[in-house]
Amino acid sequence: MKTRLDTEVIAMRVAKEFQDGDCVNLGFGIGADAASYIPPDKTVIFHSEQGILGYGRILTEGEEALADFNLTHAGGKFVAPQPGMCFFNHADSFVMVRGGHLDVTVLGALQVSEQGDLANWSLDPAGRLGNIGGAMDMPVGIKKVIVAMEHTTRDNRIKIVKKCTLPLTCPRCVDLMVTDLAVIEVTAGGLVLKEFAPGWSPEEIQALTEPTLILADDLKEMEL
Amino acid sequence: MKTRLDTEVIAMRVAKEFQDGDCVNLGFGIGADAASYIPPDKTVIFHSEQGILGYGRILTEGEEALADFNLTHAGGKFVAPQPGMCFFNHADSFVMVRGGHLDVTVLGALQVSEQGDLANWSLDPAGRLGNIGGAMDMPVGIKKVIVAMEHTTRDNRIKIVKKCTLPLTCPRCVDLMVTDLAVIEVTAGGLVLKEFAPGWSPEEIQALTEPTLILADDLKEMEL
Amino acid sequence: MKNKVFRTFQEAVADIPDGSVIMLHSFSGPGGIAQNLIKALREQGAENLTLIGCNLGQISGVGMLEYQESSSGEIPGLRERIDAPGLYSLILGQSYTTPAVLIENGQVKKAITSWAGTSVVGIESPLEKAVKNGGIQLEIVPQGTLAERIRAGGAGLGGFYSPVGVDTVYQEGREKRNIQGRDYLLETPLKADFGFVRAYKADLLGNLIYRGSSRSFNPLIATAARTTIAEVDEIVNPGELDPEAVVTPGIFVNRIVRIEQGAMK
Amino acid sequence: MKNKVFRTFQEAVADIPDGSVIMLHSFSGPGGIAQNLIKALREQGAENLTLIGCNLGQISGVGMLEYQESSSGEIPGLRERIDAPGLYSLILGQSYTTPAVLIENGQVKKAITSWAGTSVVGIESPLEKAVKNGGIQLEIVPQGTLAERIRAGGAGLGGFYSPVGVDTVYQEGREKRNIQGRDYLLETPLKADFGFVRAYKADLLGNLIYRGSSRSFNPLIATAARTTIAEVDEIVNPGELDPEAVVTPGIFVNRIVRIEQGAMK
Repeated sequence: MKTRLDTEVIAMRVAKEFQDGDCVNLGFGIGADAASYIPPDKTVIFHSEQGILGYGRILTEGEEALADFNLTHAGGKFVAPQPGMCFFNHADSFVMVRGGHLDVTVLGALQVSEQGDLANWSLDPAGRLGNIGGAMDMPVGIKKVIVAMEHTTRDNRIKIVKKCTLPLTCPRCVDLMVTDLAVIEVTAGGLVLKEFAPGWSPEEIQALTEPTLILADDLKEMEL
Repeated sequence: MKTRLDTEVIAMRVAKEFQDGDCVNLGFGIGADAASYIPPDKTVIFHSEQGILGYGRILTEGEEALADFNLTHAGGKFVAPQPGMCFFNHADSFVMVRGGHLDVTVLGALQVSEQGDLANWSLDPAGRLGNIGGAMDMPVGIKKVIVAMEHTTRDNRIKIVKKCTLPLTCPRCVDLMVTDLAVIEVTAGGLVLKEFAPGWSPEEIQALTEPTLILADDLKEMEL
Repeated sequence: MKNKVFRTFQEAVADIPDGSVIMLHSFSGPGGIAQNLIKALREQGAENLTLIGCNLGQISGVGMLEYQESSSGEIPGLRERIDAPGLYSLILGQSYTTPAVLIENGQVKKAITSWAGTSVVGIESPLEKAVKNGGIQLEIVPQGTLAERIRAGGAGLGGFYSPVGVDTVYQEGREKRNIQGRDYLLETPLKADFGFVRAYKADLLGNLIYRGSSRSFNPLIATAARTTIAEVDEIVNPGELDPEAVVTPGIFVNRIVRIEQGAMK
Repeated sequence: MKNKVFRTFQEAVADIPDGSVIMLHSFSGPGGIAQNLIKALREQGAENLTLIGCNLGQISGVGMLEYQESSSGEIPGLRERIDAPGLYSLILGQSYTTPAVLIENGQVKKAITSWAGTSVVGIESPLEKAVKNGGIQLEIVPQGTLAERIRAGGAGLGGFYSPVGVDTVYQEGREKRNIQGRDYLLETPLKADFGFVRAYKADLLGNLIYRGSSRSFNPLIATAARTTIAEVDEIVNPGELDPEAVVTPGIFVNRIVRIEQGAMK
């Protein structure tokens, strides 16, 4: 089987989308690691939904002495304090989210449709149980929605579909998908293949994608 | 003409209504002066709508050195800082008001009806222009509404009426009236005369009040 | 890091076009009013503005004197109260700038406020006069409802049900609805193109702290304006404000201007 | 001055009757959870409770091990991850109390939450198990909507329109309404009989400050509960907290209990 990009490389590619000064919510999953790949010439301000703006890097093994249970991000990992950070309550945190004040969110997905519909909160088609968390709030309010995911399920079923069969998290919200095979933009005209992983052809990616991909004029191999 | 109580005495009588630990919004007008008559064995916490809880006494002439333009109450007077006070924004301030977290408000009135309807924001029956301010918020949300006012207008027209002719601020909200002639409670059965000013008879007060007053079992002369 | 600091008030308001919706605070007294931004906007001259603010009728005592002299004549006793020594004249005698200067200057077509008058009974405000002359459209809103509508604007809500104003003339034109046995009115969110904010300190990221009773509407305005401009006493480096005490997170602030030392605060 | 300080957690929760609605915080990690009040309520034993909180499925890593051993068996790899040295086991290996203990103890009839599961995929939470067994009624709400509904409860609003969840299964049973071209769902306020709050310091008037990411739902809960009980690390005199930095004004807090030195925080 051909090599696909690992989650770290997906996170690196996602990080390239952040602009200087952007306020970004990473949720958890692959996207959360994008925080580690911000180039030094850019300031990106991270938001965590329980009420932090501007937290510092995620602590790594060996930094136990810095760990503070009052300074963890939404994914439950310890983060470092950073000059200029601030705290607020959970309602004010979602004033930022719902009110359109954040620039980018990076989410995982179970399915994404041709129209940018996102399904990522329940594997039960009827949506009983399931964990919504902040998944429905983020894509409604945040300006740019990036999905970071594996292109297909572990048992090789297609995730990028014409119409989602799993319960939707939010219709018509996804702007960009970064997968282990490709970078795909959601446009009014359809899905545009912008970049492909090294060693993969557009035809091979199309075969693992249900809707017809439009090839970008500047289609190229993914650069990091 | 017989002597009526002056505004200071009205304020003193209003202050007797405050219980230990009460949170009170005084607005401006006669009620504002009630803050000066809290007995030393009671702690009353004052709320000002632009976002202060627990401010200290109102500064008086000679205390110019203490005056701070960042520490004025809603009526625009300078107040003293007090240990335990805190500040918040205007929306959070009305979370307290509308959410039922304050115990008492003292308001002025143009008219009060037999049912406890309050009219205090506009002299124009059609309610064009006029200054609502916080007048409509307070009586809706605050547990006990005390009206502090002169019993009749300066040109001797009746203010306590069967039905208000001026635009309402809030229907069925007044609990107690403290006037320059009487203390009157609004009950489901009607207006109950609880206390009368020294030198005034219940009959004389009734003559200046449109609805029939019920005499309280323990009707007495006002004590301070 | 994006630079949010503007050197002058003139530069900070230069791009405000005619027809803009401006949110700005004014309440009793000068505290919390973005006086320098108001003055700069008066100079800049943008017209057909909609103003949203708590007490848009407010003018200072000295302002009242000046305004009355140029219009409806003398105010009995005001001059004496301003000139008298002591605390009361300290308040009333202050000459400070309020949104009224924009109204007097003919720049405003609509005002949304909870208080259209001055704080002194019998003294007509520039706003009341303009409304009577038909020059300005006025929407009066209860104070707490106004604050909550601005918050709702910043929060991306479509509206909310408030119990305030039910069964009064205020409910005319509003939807009334009974929810679990109580009546409420539907209130819509308010947003603005520009928000003028008066704070105490900003850091370079735009985080703001305020002082005492001057906080008021300012943090709400910051959330509901597309472009928020803050005038502050001091600008400090990130990390110099206590992260537990920041009131307005920097994400809500686009432009910062420092008030000159010695200027009216 | 009213005394708000209770000597023990037992006394602070003693009068909570069967059938009460309890609001309490839990999110990822132990920060901000009123663990001592939860334990006291478990001991007190009130039944038929309704719990309202962000992540009511949450259990600690050690809690997961214990819970799984007593029910559905082994969790592959969890024991190894907890026992491994380092940062990850510092989080996962903590043994802390969450609202789940009330669910396991059969005291809960209804849960309103945004997250019913544990934080580890494939590990069923006590809440999920109870829901599947038909023992608990579950209402799942998007996280920001849950926070806003609690705020609306505290604010005396009748409801609000939110754009979140439109055209998803979440909208079933909710009123959808188009306002100025955008669809919204009507959301109703949430209130509680008792609110459990975890704060850093309280003064004797009940003013509270928090620490970092542990603030979260706690200040909202304080506004929406008829009786708010706060557990804190320190109780200080009025005036010892910076009035500009108080997060929860004392008016919202009815009872305060100090956490014993050396207790799990």
